[in-house]
Amino acid sequence: MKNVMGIINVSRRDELLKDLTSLRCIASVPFGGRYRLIDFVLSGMVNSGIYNVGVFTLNKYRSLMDHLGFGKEWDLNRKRDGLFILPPPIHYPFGYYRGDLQNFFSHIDYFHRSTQEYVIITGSNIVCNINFNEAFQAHQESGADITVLYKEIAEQEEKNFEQCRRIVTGDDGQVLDMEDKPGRLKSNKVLMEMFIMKKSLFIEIIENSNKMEYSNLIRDGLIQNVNRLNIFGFHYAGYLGIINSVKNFYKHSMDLLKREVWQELFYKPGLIYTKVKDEPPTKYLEQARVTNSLISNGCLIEGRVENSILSRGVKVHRGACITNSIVMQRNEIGKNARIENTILDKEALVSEGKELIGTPGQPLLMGKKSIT
Amino acid sequence: MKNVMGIINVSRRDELLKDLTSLRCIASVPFGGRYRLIDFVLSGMVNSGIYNVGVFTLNKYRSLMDHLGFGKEWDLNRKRDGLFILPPPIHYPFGYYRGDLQNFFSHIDYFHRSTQEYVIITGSNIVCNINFNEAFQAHQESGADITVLYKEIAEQEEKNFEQCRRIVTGDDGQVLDMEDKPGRLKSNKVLMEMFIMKKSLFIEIIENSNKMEYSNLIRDGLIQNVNRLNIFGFHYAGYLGIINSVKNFYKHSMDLLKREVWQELFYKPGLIYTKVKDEPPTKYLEQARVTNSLISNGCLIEGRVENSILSRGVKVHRGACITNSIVMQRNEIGKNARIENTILDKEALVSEGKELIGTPGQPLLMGKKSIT
Amino acid sequence: MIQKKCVAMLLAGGAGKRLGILTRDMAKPAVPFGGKYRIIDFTLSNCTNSGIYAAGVLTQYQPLILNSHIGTGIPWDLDRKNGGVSILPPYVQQGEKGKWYEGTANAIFQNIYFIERYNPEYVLVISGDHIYKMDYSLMLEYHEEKGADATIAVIEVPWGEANRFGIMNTGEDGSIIEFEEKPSKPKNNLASMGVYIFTWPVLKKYLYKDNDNPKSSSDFGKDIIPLMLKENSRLYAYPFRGYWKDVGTIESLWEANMDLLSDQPELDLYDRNWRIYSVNPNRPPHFMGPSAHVHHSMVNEGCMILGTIHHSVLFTGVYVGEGSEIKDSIIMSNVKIGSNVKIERAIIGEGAVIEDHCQIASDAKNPEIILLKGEITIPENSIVKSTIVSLRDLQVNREEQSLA
Amino acid sequence: MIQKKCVAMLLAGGAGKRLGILTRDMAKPAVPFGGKYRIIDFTLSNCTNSGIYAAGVLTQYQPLILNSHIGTGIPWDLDRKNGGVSILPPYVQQGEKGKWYEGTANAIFQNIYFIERYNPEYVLVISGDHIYKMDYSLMLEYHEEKGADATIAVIEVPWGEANRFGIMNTGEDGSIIEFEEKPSKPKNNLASMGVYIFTWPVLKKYLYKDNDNPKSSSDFGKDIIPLMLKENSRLYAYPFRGYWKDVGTIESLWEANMDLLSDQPELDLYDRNWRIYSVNPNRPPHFMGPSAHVHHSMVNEGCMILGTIHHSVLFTGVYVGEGSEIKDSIIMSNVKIGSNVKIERAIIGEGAVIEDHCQIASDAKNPEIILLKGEITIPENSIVKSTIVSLRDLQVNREEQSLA
Repeated sequence: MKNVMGIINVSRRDELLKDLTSLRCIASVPFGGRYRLIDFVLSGMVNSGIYNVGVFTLNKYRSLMDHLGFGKEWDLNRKRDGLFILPPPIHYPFGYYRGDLQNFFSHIDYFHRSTQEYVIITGSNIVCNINFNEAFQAHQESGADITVLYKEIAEQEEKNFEQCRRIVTGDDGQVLDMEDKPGRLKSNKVLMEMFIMKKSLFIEIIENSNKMEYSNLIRDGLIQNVNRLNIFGFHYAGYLGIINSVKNFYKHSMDLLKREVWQELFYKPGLIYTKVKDEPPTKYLEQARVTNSLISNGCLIEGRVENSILSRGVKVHRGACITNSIVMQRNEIGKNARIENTILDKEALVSEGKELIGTPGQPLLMGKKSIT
Repeated sequence: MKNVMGIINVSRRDELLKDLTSLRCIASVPFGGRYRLIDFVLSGMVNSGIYNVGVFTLNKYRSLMDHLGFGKEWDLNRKRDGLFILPPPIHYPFGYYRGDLQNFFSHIDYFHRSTQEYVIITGSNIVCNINFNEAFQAHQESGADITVLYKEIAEQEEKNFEQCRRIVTGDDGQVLDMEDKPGRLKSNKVLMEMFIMKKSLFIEIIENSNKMEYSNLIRDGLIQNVNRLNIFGFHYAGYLGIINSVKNFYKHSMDLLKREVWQELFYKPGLIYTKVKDEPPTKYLEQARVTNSLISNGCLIEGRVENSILSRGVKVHRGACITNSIVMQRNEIGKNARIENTILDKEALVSEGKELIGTPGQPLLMGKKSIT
Repeated sequence: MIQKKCVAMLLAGGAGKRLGILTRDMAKPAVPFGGKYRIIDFTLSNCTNSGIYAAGVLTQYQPLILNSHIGTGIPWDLDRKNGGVSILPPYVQQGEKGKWYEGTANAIFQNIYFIERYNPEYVLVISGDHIYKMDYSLMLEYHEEKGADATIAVIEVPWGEANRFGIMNTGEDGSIIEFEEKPSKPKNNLASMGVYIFTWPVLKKYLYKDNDNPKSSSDFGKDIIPLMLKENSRLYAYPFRGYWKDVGTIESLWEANMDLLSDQPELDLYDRNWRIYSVNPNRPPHFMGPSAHVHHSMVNEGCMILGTIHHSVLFTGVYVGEGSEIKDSIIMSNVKIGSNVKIERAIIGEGAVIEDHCQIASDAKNPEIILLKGEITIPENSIVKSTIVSLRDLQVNREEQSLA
Repeated sequence: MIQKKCVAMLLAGGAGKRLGILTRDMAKPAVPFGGKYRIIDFTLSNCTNSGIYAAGVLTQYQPLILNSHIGTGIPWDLDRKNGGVSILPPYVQQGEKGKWYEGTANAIFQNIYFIERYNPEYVLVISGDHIYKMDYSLMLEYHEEKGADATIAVIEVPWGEANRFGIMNTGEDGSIIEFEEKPSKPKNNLASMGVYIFTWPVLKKYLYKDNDNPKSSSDFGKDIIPLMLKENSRLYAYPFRGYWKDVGTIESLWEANMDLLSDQPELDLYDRNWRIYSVNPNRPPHFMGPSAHVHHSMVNEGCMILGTIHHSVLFTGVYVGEGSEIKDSIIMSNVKIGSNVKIERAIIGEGAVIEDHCQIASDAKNPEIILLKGEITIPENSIVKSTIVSLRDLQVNREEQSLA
């Protein structure tokens, strides 16, 4: 895959995750205990042998920059190619932002300068462990102009993909229809927002759109071209989450507590990399009682944890009880506190005896650094 | 100086440098062949033993980020403390930006979190080679609330400091008056925009200003407090340039061609660090004729260069003649071209036989990637 | 090279023979410890936490793992433009044959040129194979206050054990009057921790003296310190309070791991102001299965636990199957333990595979710690009662059982 | 450890005796070259430019400068999560005495375990002390196409000089029929460049064979290749065109530097597609004074030139005073040259100081390259006509003059 460059397009629709994205962009939302959402597609690219990755950001990207650094953890701290974080070059005139194609256009130099012949463009909120080699090979063999990745979902999964675009493909794999807003197409094929094409075609789409004042890659670059270009679908069979609501954030998080999901998503076909921290192993004290949970390093656990995910450095004091919850970094849960169906953002403090109770359908979301 | 944190405040007044700052902030304007303006104060801090430096930026800071990286060249790639680049956290509501104190306020956490007791705040466009130890010692001995650094300039230097604020000090060193806009005070004491104070006082100024809707550190934080606080001046005796016009950019650049300025500014008391590039040594071919010039690495010189500064990777073809000019990175000067009193921004191409002629008082400024 | 006030020299060449197979492929300072660390992480972290940013690590025995662990010192923030950490293997000089390091003092002697590059006032000499947290900058202050030629850190040991240590007999002002190596009748219970600060010109003089003495074993404890005492150098003892352990034997290594598991351990790994740094593996949070039961234990990333863990230390990526019980044990990285396995008082080497229904526990009458070689597979239903160094041992073990 | 197709092993233990004082404190691959580089930069850059990201550097002789130069390989982009560059000094194994590397093949033999970690198909064996730019990936393709056991890169040398090299006699398909070390009557002019690609299992077999032979000198050229030929292994010659130089003597080192100075040198350092990487010093642009006159020369950062430089290479931070003339010389880092000094056909070592009015040039009748030790001060008005290794030599030199 030396001949492919990766583009991660950090979506602006971050209002979807409410408080989780009030101070950060969607790409840097914590997920799975120690990761950020972007880690999954980024590690997939690196594991596929892609060594030139551009991350296009728009706003609230400080925590993302801090997380990615110079790409050392992904082995992308390279002299040639490597990792590029590409924020809008100049602030847009008074909030006038037309869409992702405009942002690509403002960095068109980056595409010209890169030596790779192909691009893979993906979103930043896609939870999966993917090796792109198979899709890339399919792209080359089909002779398609564009290959889009999709997943056929089972009926019981529909709820997790409510906000996702659907596509219709023909028997030969050709994409016949693609919806702009979810709801029009009755299809179980979910568009993953991962596209493979020649860099020259991608540049053409960007430059044309700029001339026409079009602005959105999927709507104006792809959907409008469904009949003009040869667009093929490639079916991705692995575990998939597209995080675009607090509800499906919670659901996909809870999926990690299925042993087979944990084993697939974090290990196969490659490892998921993330920024490391100097945390010691987690320590279980006398009274600890932890079952069916995912526990990151640096925790000190004296209480009960059940069906929950703990990020790094969480303290659970004696008698505290955490069930069906997601507890992010450096939270401290006081004695005898009770946390149920709750998402606790970073560095919150829950005092002794306090109760935070949500419902499985409507988990309680507590903001960063909240004190209760 | 372990007990001091450094703050570099990247000014927004970048219109002053015209085309040189059309795509970059003032801190990352190339200077002295291979440096950027910020290198001088940043290296000064590091050479003084300051290991926690925050760079507050506002816009057009991509090239600055790229230049600073994680601070490796300044030995600031540290696990604790180190280099922090602090852009505005959220885009200001439709361009409403009130001043630097607002930006400091939005990162007030950074100040609280830092363990140092003192701060040194400086601008980013100050060319000097300074060790802050002496000023810091003076600050502690005087018992001042704030120490401001200034320089007494000779009459013939006046032209280079036209845009700079002046101060008046008493015999004991106390600052009696400080002007907001240049012109009011008849004094040869130029304010360097370098301040030392306790971090607690700095936080107080920031927080008060926020309450009062004040916005500018010098105007609202210092000048308004000249009578309330104990402000002392510390005289800096070394070479100084405050770059705030194309004219004085040119003049201070030309100063580097004085041997004693070169020796002081780049070597004493410490080295100036910058991002390194993998350029070979410069090669002088048969026809080269280079006098009184500053030549960076990676140049290939076949022509004549006189009283000029060449950045890295410049090619000077046979018969070309460069006089009294500043030629930035990766320019190519075609055969028999003539460049006089000109500032050529990066990656420009001057074709064979072309002439670019400015005057010493009004140097010609050619933009980045221009082709002539 | 900019002058450094104090340079640290870490002795990391030890073969650690008494650690048996644990040190077959790596030097003692590289032996894994505490679920995530290697032993040398403690001294390296002490250096950086004490503000000592110039260090030489003297290697000789099986250095590959140590070298790749240390690299340029990034995990310990010791990648510095000036100073940082340098690995110092033995080498060949012009016109000479190569010389291996013949003793601790000889190792320093051969690297005088390295120390001189920093032109330091003081040199800190420490062993890379002790477990403790210590602020060397306080000891350095003490050394300067006393105007000492050498300062030796000492720790109070139980009187009954004093005969196992190098004991310092001190005057009221802390000056060392006498040094006795493993005295049969100790006059004092202040044991040397093997942490020395020397005033560099003085040490240099004694290194040359020692080198000129063909009978010397060139050891700090046996030769340099006694000689300095004899010649009335100013030697002081610096009293240290806190946790300190030489993990030179299987038993002490096991004990030191177990020490971490009490609710309030003397050695606190969770203090954010004195972090122990190490290379961080990139593995997912560990997974506690529905039937997991873990207490009094430390568990690192990437583990999947379906069984019961009591009072044990689990390194990265360990799998423990259902119905298995692990007690008082140390399980190193990437060990796979099947279902219904019992392990007690054992150290299981990296990458070992223990199939279902195995029992690894020594007889009550013979309570040695069982050591299991890494990268070995113990087949189903095996009963292991003593240390397994190779698959042949397993055979022997099994035959003994069938005979019994 | 992820599998690597090809691992590079750089032999960097050479003492480089014929380079005299230049290699007193550093191994030959660490000798400065070309105004900015060290010799090993060329092979390390070749590796990274050829896409070979796993390399071992075998060191033994005076490795400190080499080690701190290479670090974790950041300048060559060889700091990799998997692979990257590892420095491999000799070491002690459990229960054994330490063994120094006894020959090039023995050095590889002692590091078989290192190579096996990558489980490679091929191993590239190269010397860290040759100057050339070569795409090893093309040679690897050739090796695979031929299905060779070993491929040796060869370069055409003038027939008259063929007797100074190891000469390959090849068949029409490039297969090697015969190898002659310095043949008195060469049948061919294809000289071995000391660049080998081996199919790893085959090499491993021969390394063991060689190790079992107590009479072997364990050298690739003298032992391994002849043995493979004898046993009918598939050996091929890979023809290389371009610049290649073994800088084993003062003369060849000087020549290789001078080769860079022609207007169109065979070895192009300015090609952005095949960069030679090195550690970058952080020094200001060099300063050409009003009276400077420089041509046919290379000058690095931090220099201040007030005199005349003709056909010379100046490293970092050199000062040349007014009225001085430097010709056909190599001036290493931080040399200070006063006013009205004349230097011709000389190599001036790092940090030397040459005071005003000195003359450093050999007699016309005796045109050897003068070598001047680093960190030495040549007093005013000295006349130096031959190599100066110590201040005593200078004395002798002066006495000779006064006698003359």
